[in-house]
Amino acid sequence: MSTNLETTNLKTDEMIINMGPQHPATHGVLRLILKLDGEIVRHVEPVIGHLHRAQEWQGQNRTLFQYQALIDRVDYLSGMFTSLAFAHACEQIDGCQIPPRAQYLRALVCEMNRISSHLLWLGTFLIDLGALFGFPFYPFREREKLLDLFEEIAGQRMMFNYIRIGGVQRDPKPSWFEKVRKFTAEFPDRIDEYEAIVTQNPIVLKRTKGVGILDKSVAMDYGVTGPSIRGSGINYDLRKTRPYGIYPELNFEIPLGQNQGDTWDRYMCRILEMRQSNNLINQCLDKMPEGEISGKKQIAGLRIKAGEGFSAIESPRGVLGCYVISNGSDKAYRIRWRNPSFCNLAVLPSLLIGRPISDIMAIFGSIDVILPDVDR
Amino acid sequence: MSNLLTRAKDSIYQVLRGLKTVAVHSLRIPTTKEYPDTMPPLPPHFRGRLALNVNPETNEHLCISCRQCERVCPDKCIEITAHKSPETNKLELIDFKIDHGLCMFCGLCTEVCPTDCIINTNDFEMADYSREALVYDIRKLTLTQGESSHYFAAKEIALPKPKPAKPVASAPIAPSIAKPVETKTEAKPVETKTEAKPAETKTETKPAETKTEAKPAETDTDTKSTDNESK
Amino acid sequence: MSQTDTNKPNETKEMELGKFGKFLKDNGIDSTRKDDSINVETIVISVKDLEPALRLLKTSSETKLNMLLTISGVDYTDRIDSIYHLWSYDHNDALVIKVELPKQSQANTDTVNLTSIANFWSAANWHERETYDLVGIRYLRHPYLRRILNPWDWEGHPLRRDYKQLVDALNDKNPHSFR
Amino acid sequence: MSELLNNDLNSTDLARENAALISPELADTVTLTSIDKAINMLSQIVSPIANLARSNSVWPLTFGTSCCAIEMMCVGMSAFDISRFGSEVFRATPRQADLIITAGTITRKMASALITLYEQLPEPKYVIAMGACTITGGMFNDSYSVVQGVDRIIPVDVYLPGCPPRPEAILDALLKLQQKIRTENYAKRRVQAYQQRPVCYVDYDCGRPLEDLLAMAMEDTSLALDQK
Repeated sequence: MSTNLETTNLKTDEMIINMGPQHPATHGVLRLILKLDGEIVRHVEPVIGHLHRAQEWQGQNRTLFQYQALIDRVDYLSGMFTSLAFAHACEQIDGCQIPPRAQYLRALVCEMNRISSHLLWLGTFLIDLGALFGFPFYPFREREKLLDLFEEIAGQRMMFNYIRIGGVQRDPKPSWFEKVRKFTAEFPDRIDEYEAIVTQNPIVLKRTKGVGILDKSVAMDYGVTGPSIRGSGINYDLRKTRPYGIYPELNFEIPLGQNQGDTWDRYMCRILEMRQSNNLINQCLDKMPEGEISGKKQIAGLRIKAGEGFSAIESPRGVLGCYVISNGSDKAYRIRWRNPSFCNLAVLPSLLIGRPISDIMAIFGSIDVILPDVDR
Repeated sequence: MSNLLTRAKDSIYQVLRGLKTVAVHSLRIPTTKEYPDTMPPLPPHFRGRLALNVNPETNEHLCISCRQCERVCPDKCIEITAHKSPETNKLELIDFKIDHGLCMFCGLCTEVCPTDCIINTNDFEMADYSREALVYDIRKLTLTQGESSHYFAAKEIALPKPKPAKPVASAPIAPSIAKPVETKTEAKPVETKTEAKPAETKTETKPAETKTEAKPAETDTDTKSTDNESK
Repeated sequence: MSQTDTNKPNETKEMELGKFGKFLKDNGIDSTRKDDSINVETIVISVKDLEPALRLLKTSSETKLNMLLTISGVDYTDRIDSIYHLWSYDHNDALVIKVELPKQSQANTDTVNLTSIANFWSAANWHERETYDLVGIRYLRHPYLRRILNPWDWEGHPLRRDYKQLVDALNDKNPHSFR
Repeated sequence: MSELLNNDLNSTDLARENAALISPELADTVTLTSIDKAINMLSQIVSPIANLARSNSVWPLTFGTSCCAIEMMCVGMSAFDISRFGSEVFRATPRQADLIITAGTITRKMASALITLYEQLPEPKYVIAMGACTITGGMFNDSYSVVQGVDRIIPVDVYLPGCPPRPEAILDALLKLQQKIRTENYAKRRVQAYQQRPVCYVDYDCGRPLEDLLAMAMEDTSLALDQK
């Protein structure tokens, strides 16, 4: 296969191909400048920034209360996580206490959001592999159910603005918990259906097995995190290694890649993570305590103490960090995002070089990059 | 060779397994929501188009021109025009504009509103052919009494207390239900006589000119307005 | 919306050396400890010590801080800080390293210079490019120091406190807008 | 016959209208000949049929930059099923599409790409500005890198507010666009093609509109002449 292509003596002229920024498979606006030798990629230069919306600059110019509403756009597929990272940083600087019910609600909505993000990844990944508008109907159907649940508590399908500094915004009704239970009860069957269609499909196996092998040392050198590095067999999940929130009280496993860290392993990691998240949702629902939902009053002139702090959480794409420097006023002095997609995308050239051009989208899809998360 | 055969067998089995799953799906209930025929069941806290409430009981405008929503809005998409009435020394609303093309539907304005006047409705069909049409003024924004009472019930907001009586020498203490309508000026009976406006455009009786010469209204305007509602 | 009127955060007092500060001192690199950022040791080192210190912290089996989370640049009006957040894949330690770059001492006030670490740490490559783009720290000996988020011939560094936005037909005020 | 005569009358009206529509610098290049009259007459007959066919097969381009693109994907999926309105064929290349749904923020770096895409669309072409970012800049309306409204670079037919709009709202905008297409006249649209071009061209590298660059160059040359 491709390895044979590498060793042939056939010489071709070098060709430079521009891929993007408008390309159906780049999940937005990534531009890749590829230098090709026949079919083989010799050099890759990712050009990012086509969606640079100045989120960090906005953080300096908006009050904290206003900025809370904006940060869902940093990573729109996992808005709960971006809100949570920001809220964590501000809470740790401020030292305010978060009520246990708010902690459990946060974990609950975050795990739901992890599932919805992975479902969208599953659909688009299969589109990248060539299952154009056939398979994606299935994961999107479940995603709609999750989005309806989010809409009921947060008010919108994607831009939640639900997790706030000090707690959460709204206490859901008991009927909402029942709906979540209904979803979690049937979701494992749905994952079985996806797996029946995809996991052992010979075409998918040909496209993914042994493709885009991410070496452990390379991954660590580039600071890759999330399912991408867990596919390579490194057990690094912030929920276990640096537990935050109520994760120490919950019981779950970290799925790891079984082979050498190829595209199929990363696919499998995410599938198994969805099952784990489903368990976590059930646990949160069982242990959900009663009580307050916010430890800080949500007013327009929301202030935190002066100080600086870096908080990181495990988002569906990896370590999502937020570095806040506060000077005690209602605006932050500097907000810096550490986005998992930005760091994971940096490893893309080393994965692509030496591969045929048809593998680009399979590899790019498997590291699950969201472009606003790259560009802010 | 046998290896190849077992692999082929396995592959065919896996493909058929997938096809079976797909085939079973065709027997299930369709998930498509027939949108233009049936409206989606939206939750009460859905953040759709912004609107201004009136008091569901007395039909008085709830906005007190405190400008908190204007200040908290991250997009600065709200513009309030108000003036201080020289007689009562209170702020009176002249115009309230929201640019829905600029709004990001974050719901912060509804959170800070002290009188629960500005709310997010369940309406999302706002597409229009020009950008200017997306700027809604107070006439387009204000809800009718029926809609307001619907949203007050759906969002489980406590019903507002009627505004305290204005310091009027002739009527020092009046029943609180009858009083609020006094903000409706005497221009109102004139309008109702001439055009017999429908109930939903009732708030048109609060434009700038009429507000400036606001005088404590008599009880007969009160009865007139209730007549208007019954029509 | 002016950025200059925001007050600077208070200067932090110095503390005695922590675990990593002592380790660096044993290896002949001086550092001063600042106020911790949420219970994480924060040290300030000089410009010339940056590269050996990071090399040591990454490779030494004692520390093994082999995960570079992020490089951030912060403009404090009179100086610019380049801040390195180091974590480890193997254990729970964390370290924040700051390098203070006064603006006045640089001959060219437009950018301040610092040594790049992208040559031995691939993760730093894009972070340094981004910090150069937005804050304007010129990382010397960087393999490919080019703007990454803004267009390649953008003028100015947007996260500087004195950055003035360019106003043209694409972002002037709309007459219909309230802003 | 009387109908034809009427059409003729209409076409002369149209010609008078069109004369006003043509921009002054192009006025001397355009002459309304008898061919135009014939086209006007024909379009009166053909337009209603063609419009009906066209409005029921609006093929969008898969142009999505950010959050709204996800909702645009949702609307193509099973729950909302845009194919009920004949728009299920999301085309990857502009040469085969009729409609750009500008789903997501357009930054200065992206503006030139959007203009290129718009120019590559074959006539008749339509644009739905979806979401607050593309209508006015939305929440990024003071940010240094965002184009404050996509109607500054390309003409927009339907504005769809929301952040992001619900998938049903996209269907609503599509229905409103279909209404607009049905009321169109082919001849009128042909003359208006001058106005349908991108409003201002943006230099790829510096992100400035070409008009500004030209003005700067003019200023430079005039200064140089003055010095002489």
